[in-house]
Amino acid sequence: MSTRPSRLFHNMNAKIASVPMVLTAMVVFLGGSIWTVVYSFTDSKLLPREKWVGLDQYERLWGTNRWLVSIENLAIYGVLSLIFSLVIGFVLAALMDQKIRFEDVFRTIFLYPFALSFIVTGLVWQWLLNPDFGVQNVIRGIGFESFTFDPLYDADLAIYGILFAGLWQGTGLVMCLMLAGLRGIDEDIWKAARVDGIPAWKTYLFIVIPMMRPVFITTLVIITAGIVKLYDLVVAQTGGGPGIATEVPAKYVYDMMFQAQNLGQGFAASTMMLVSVIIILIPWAYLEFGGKRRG
Amino acid sequence: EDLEITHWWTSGGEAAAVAEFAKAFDATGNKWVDGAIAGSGNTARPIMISRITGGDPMAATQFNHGRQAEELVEAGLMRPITEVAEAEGWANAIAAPGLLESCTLDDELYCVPVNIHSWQWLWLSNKAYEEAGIPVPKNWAEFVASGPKLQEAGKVPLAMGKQPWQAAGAFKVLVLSLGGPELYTKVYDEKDSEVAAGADMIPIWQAADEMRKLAAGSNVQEWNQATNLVITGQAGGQIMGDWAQGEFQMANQVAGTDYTCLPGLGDQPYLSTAGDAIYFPLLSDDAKSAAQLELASVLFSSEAQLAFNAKKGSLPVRKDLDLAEANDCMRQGLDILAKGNIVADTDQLISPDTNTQIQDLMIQFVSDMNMTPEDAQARFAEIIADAD
Amino acid sequence: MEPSISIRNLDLSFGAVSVLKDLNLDIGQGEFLVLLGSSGCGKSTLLNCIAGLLDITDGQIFIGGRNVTWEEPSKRGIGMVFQSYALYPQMTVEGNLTFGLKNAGVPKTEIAQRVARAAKILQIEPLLNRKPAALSGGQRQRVAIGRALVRDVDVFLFDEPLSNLDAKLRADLRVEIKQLHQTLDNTMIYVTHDQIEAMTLADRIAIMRGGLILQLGTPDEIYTRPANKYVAEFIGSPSMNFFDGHLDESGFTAKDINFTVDGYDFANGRKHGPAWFGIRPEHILTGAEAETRPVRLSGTADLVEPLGSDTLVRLRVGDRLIWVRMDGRSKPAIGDQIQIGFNPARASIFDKDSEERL
Amino acid sequence: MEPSISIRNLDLSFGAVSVLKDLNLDIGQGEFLVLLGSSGCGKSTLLNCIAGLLDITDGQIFIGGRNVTWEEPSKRGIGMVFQSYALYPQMTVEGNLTFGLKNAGVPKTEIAQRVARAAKILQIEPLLNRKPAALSGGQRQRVAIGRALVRDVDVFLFDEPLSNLDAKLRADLRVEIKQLHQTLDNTMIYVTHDQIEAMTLADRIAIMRGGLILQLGTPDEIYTRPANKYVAEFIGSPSMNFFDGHLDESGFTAKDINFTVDGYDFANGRKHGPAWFGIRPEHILTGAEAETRPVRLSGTADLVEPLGSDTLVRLRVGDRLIWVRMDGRSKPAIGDQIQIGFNPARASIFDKDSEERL
Amino acid sequence: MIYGTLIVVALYYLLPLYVMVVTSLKGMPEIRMGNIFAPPVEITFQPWVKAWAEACTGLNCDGLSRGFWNSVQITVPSVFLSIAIASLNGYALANWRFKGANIFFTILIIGAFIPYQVMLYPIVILLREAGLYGSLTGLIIVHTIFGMPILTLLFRNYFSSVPEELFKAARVDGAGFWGIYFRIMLPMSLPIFVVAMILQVTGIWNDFLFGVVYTRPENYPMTVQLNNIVNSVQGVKEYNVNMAATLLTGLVPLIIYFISGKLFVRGIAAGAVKG
Ligand SMILES: Nc1ncnc2c1ncn2[C@@H]1O[C@H](COP(=O)(O)OP(=O)(O)OP(=O)(O)O)[C@@H](O)[C@H]1O
Ligand SMILES: Nc1ncnc2c1ncn2[C@@H]1O[C@H](COP(=O)(O)OP(=O)(O)OP(=O)(O)O)[C@@H](O)[C@H]1O
Ligand SMILES: [Mg+2]
Ligand SMILES: [Mg+2]
Repeated sequence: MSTRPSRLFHNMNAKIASVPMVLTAMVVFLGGSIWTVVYSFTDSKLLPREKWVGLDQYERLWGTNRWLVSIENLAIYGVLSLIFSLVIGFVLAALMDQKIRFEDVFRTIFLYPFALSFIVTGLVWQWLLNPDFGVQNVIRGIGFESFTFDPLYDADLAIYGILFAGLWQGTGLVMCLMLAGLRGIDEDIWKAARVDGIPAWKTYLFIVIPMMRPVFITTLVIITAGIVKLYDLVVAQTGGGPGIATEVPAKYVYDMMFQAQNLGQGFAASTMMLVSVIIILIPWAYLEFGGKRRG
Repeated sequence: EDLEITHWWTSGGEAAAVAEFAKAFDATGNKWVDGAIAGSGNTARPIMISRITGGDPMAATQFNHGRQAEELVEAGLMRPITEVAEAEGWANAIAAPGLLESCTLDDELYCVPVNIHSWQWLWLSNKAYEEAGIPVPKNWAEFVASGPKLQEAGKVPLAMGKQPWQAAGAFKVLVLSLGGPELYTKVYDEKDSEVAAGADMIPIWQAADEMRKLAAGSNVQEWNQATNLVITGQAGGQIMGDWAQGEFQMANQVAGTDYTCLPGLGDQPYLSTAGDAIYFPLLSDDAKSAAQLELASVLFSSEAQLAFNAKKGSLPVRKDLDLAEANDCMRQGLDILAKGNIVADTDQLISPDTNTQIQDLMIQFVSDMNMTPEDAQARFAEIIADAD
Repeated sequence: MEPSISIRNLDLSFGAVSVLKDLNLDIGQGEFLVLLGSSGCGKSTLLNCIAGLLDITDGQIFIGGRNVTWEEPSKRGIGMVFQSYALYPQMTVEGNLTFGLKNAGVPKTEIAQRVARAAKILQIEPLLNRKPAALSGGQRQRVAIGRALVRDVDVFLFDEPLSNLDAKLRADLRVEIKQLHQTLDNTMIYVTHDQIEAMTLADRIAIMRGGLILQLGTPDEIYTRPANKYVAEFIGSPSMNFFDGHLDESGFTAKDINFTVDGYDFANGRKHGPAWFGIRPEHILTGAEAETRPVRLSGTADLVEPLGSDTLVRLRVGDRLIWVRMDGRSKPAIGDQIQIGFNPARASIFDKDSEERL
Repeated sequence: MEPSISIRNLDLSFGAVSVLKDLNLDIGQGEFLVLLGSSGCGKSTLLNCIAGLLDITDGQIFIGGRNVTWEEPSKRGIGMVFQSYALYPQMTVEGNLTFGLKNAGVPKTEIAQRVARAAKILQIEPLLNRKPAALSGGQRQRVAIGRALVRDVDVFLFDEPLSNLDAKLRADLRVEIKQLHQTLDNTMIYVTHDQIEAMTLADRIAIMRGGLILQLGTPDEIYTRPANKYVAEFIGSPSMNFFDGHLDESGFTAKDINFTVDGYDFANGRKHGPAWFGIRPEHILTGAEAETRPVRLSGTADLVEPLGSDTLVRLRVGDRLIWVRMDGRSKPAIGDQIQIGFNPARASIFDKDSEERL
Repeated sequence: MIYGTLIVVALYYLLPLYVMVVTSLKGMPEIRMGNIFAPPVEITFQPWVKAWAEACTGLNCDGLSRGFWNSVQITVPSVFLSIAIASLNGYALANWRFKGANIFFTILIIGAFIPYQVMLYPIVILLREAGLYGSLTGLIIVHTIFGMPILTLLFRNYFSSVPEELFKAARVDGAGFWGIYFRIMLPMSLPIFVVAMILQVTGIWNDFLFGVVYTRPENYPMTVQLNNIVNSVQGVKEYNVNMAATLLTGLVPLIIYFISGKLFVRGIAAGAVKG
């Protein structure tokens, strides 16, 4: 073959193998999102229909208390869950990395909640936090009559009750990711730091953590994707209550679409979620995948 | 033929009632394939709608009687059953004409109403009042007055589940039972926001304020858990539709002896007629289509109606039945129906969208003591103004 | 003079595996000691024990006369340079140099002084604000040394600091390290498995094998009077040529060959018995010069490796292969008949059983 | 004779970065060509282009007279050995050897024959059922060569096949590769940045820099007559010594020193003007021998590197540093005054501006 | 000190499991009276029997057992297909970069952040148009689609960490796209496949929404029964039955975790997190 082969057939097999990915990306994710955005400008109720209403759905969305509460909840949950799962996950991983015995046992214990669905997690924690049966009752039972611990029944605390369960379920995975990252750090770095007389905590904080950037990024993607989708846990644990104290955007979307039978409103809310995700992600995606090539 | 019927009747009384339908339908030589999905209509409805719009419909499905399926019918995804209704003369047998009307679009009948539910009931626990040492109240005012005593006895005066629809339901009971049918019609049917914002509604909101205070200690989610508090005497009473009676029956409680019911909260004896209806998605299979008609016929038949509603605690949709077994509470309900003191339920008057907005408002009002009745009323009036 | 570092009866095991066994070593003030040995012989382990990075199983370690056996690494007065450099990747060069000092609470002005001095010595002043990722291999190496330098300590420990670099750079930096030692005059322990580095840098070399020190001596001693066959073979490239044979009054007999060993300086008086006779390639002369040597043989060129400066030739002598180092201008062809000669005085003879030098 | 490999006007860019620029190269049948150059000069890139592992930007590649520019790697009749060996970790040695043949649909008996032959040549018969993880570095290296060998191709490509091994093993395997070439007699292209390897293995060496071939010639040519200052400096360790000065009728003048260049073989007739005068350390003689040379200087020893076989000495001559290679037995002390002498005929002189050989 | 901390934290993680197990072994009266942390006075397996074989949803009173095989039937092919496709994607992205591949990949990653609920409708339409709605195939495809972003990310990172020379060697040996994938990459990648398998088994086995929306009742997974058991309250919540049902449902992923936990960390360490 002396002529340059056509660009199109170059890597043909790779392209064929990528068809499912391309279809998923273009048709499902991109197509589905565009469809959603388009129909967010309609007055669709139970079924999608092309009755254009401009920005009405968005006006209503931003005038709805429940949506605002949902956003606020997601922000609280998201920020705290990110911080705590990273911190707890990292601390656990650091402890596990001390060449301890029974590492397998501990790791399995920290990881097993991840095997359980959010529905199950929600259910168990709903029960543990139920003032009539759970922790509060038990502690009152042993004599502390005035002990109060009923986060799920206190509108101000309920979202933290959900956070509690979410962390229980998710930190194990974060720990595993962090542990893998720690294992990837060159031993010599530790030795150098010891020779320099740097205390362990400082070594972690100023040297090891900055070196684990890629691990943190992967972890961040996984945690954040989970946070944005937060739904099952809330439904199983509080159903959005008490009142609307634990409503979250995904639930708003779902309820609007299927309970209120106001697809247009649901789509508008989805679009807002999508837009915020993209705003957060595009710069990062560009840096991670667009700019650099493997050498 | 095997027909798959999806529904969300999964609580104890409900499941027993469905079994009666299944038995009756199986007797025709067909088979009832049960597609129960628990967790109330909010879980089940998206599944049903998805399947119908996705092109894989079930043979029949429950929806609340009202506007929930309106668009599916308009989109031509449902089949009419007019021929059965006409052949069997349903129009003459129906207890309240409104029930069939809301199943009708362009002169075609699309659903079989299977029961009549009314929301306006206050269920009281005789045991709780006995233990608190006070007589069982006869109306809302007495009930409110009895609150402190019950609390002293370590009971929750009013049991109320923490789900939005329960709060919204209780509120509309207050509107009809304390405000009367005119106010109810102005607000929910005519969607008159001035009335909703006006002086007539102020006492209702004050009652709602009292209601939330009485309900403050009930830490349950599900309506039937709340009912259970009443059954066990842990709570004084519960505002809940007549389906609650199914739970009392399951617990072998006797109306009048173990529990007391106050239709219209004991004040205004008006009931709203809502209920469940069965719709029939359009199927391509002819044999199944034929069986759908058989099913419709069975659902409306006198025997099935009697058996189903006895178990479910609701009222049958036929007026030509002999309710010999009806208990005290059912009789009271029947009497009111017979007097024609009925109004259409909000499900038929307002869209699910508006309904959801009201639910959001009410659940917030109930759980957030900082929200004043005035604020709530203002927001309520806004929703009514925008309602469709 | 008091030794700078003393190691007494050092034992170290990883679980059941004993890596260092009853090891003793004294290193003088300002000495440059190289630990040389093949992979896995325990060089890094020994260095880590000295640095305090491994907890020893038994024995004692003194640095500057102080028993530091259970001291923290940072308190031992040592600086260490690692094979992978172990620079802190997210800090600038300056950050790398100062991190330890800041942590030890050294005053700012003092830090600035020390960094300036180290940067000057290592000529890395223009790099102070770069991150390690933006440095070449040689520059990173220098920064790693700088990090030890600013600590102002008496003892420097190097663990194969040049082995990740390419040949050219390795040669240059070798010279720099040598000069650094001459400038600073502090004690240095240097681990390597490259004998050129060992030979050129060391005041003394310790050849290790299986956790033991086989020979400790100056490069010259080790090169010319290896204590045993392992050392003799390990040092020198191409390796020493060995004849397997027997030593008696007549001299050395290996199958068909027999030659005198007169002039050989026996370690403990002349011995007889089975022995290895070893002679280095560069001690074998060829051509006219060969004629002047006590022992003369002849062989055919079997492989020729011209290095430019020298030419290595492998000769077939009977069934033996013998490497010879010739002048860079000699270019024998394969198959050429070549006369060789050597002086047994420059050979090394080892006992066949103990492999110890005779 | 038709060349085995011809490269015509090869261009290769990664995006905007042009790595190979209009490169032409002919490699003869059975020739051993070494690509030598410092890191990042494009050696691997060129090899990958020949192998078909990189799509070239422009130009043509012929192997065995056939235009293979757009051929699949497996269809080019080449075998390749990688720096990290790239053995398939989950296959046995035999699996590694036969993978390519099975892919090509070679009959079973034929495969068995070829594997047996390769295993015999490389002496890896006892290893055939082991997995790569159970092999030593040298053995892995041999298996990697075996994988190219069984392909029964005319051209072997090696990308720094020895650079992951330690010095000792490297020397041994170098010899083996040389012998393999003598046995098989097929064309080999060998990438390295180790000049010892290049000098000993190559029939011809191509010195690369920044994607260009600076000089292509036999090791001897490159060593004795480097085409430019870069090559002169790159080849040889320690590097060639350079005097910065001026060439005129009287000879070469560098500040305070002046000496004759009579006997120097100018490339294109004698030239005058600013120039570099370069002389290799091993061409500088010392002591009594120095006296016999046309040019004589004197300096003080500044750094001494005893290598055992030789001793490298850095002398300070005025403000210049000059490396000299002395006999292994000479052990000058630092500060010793040393007489040196050399013959300008063995020097290399380069134009100051173009740095080309004069 | 380290062990102390670890043990305290471990207790926190174990507490819910302990409560679940203990509760599932108690009778209802005991639950109503007592303390949730107290061990059962009288151990009864009735809740387990009921959860597995007797609990009712609507008319069907055969507990979780009816959903178990459905779950297996859904999970096995879904896990298989989603891993197969995602690993191919990762492989194509890491080793055969073609123009535009990274754009698709970026979209895919953003897709990981889209709440499932948002996609419910478009997918109903897509499946309807493809004629797959309601079939097991449709559900398997849905699982494959939603597993794709994270799995592709993991595989891409993993395959990127495989030395490029290995890939080149195989090309010289005449192996093509598929040959390299099946003969070289797959056998080398056990750890990452274990990671992917664990993630997918957990996700798909625990899925409720897709299982119920995109299939018919005869194919409903176990979680639908679980939801029904847990959510259809008959008067008092039967906590013991709920807990038994919960444990039974979680058993399969739990077992997989216990078996392959070690490989999990190894797999992640082997490259899944090297961004
Ligand atoms: N943490 C450890 N656990 C068990 N054995 C170990 C450990 N570290 C090292 N070893 C063993 O101790 C021996 C000496 O190792 P060491 O690293 O000191 O060798 P080395 O001489 O530095 O080799 P190299 O030249 O390859 O760096 C080796 O056999 C090694 O396998
Ligand atoms: N995929 C790539 N994308 C961009 N630039 C590249 C890529 N691969 C190599 N280069 C650049 O091409 C140049 C030549 O690289 P090459 O790998 O051929 O060097 P080399 O001579 O083999 O070096 P070494 O001795 O370090 O292996 C280098 O500057 C390198 O940065
Ligand atoms: Mg080492
Ligand atoms: Mg290279």
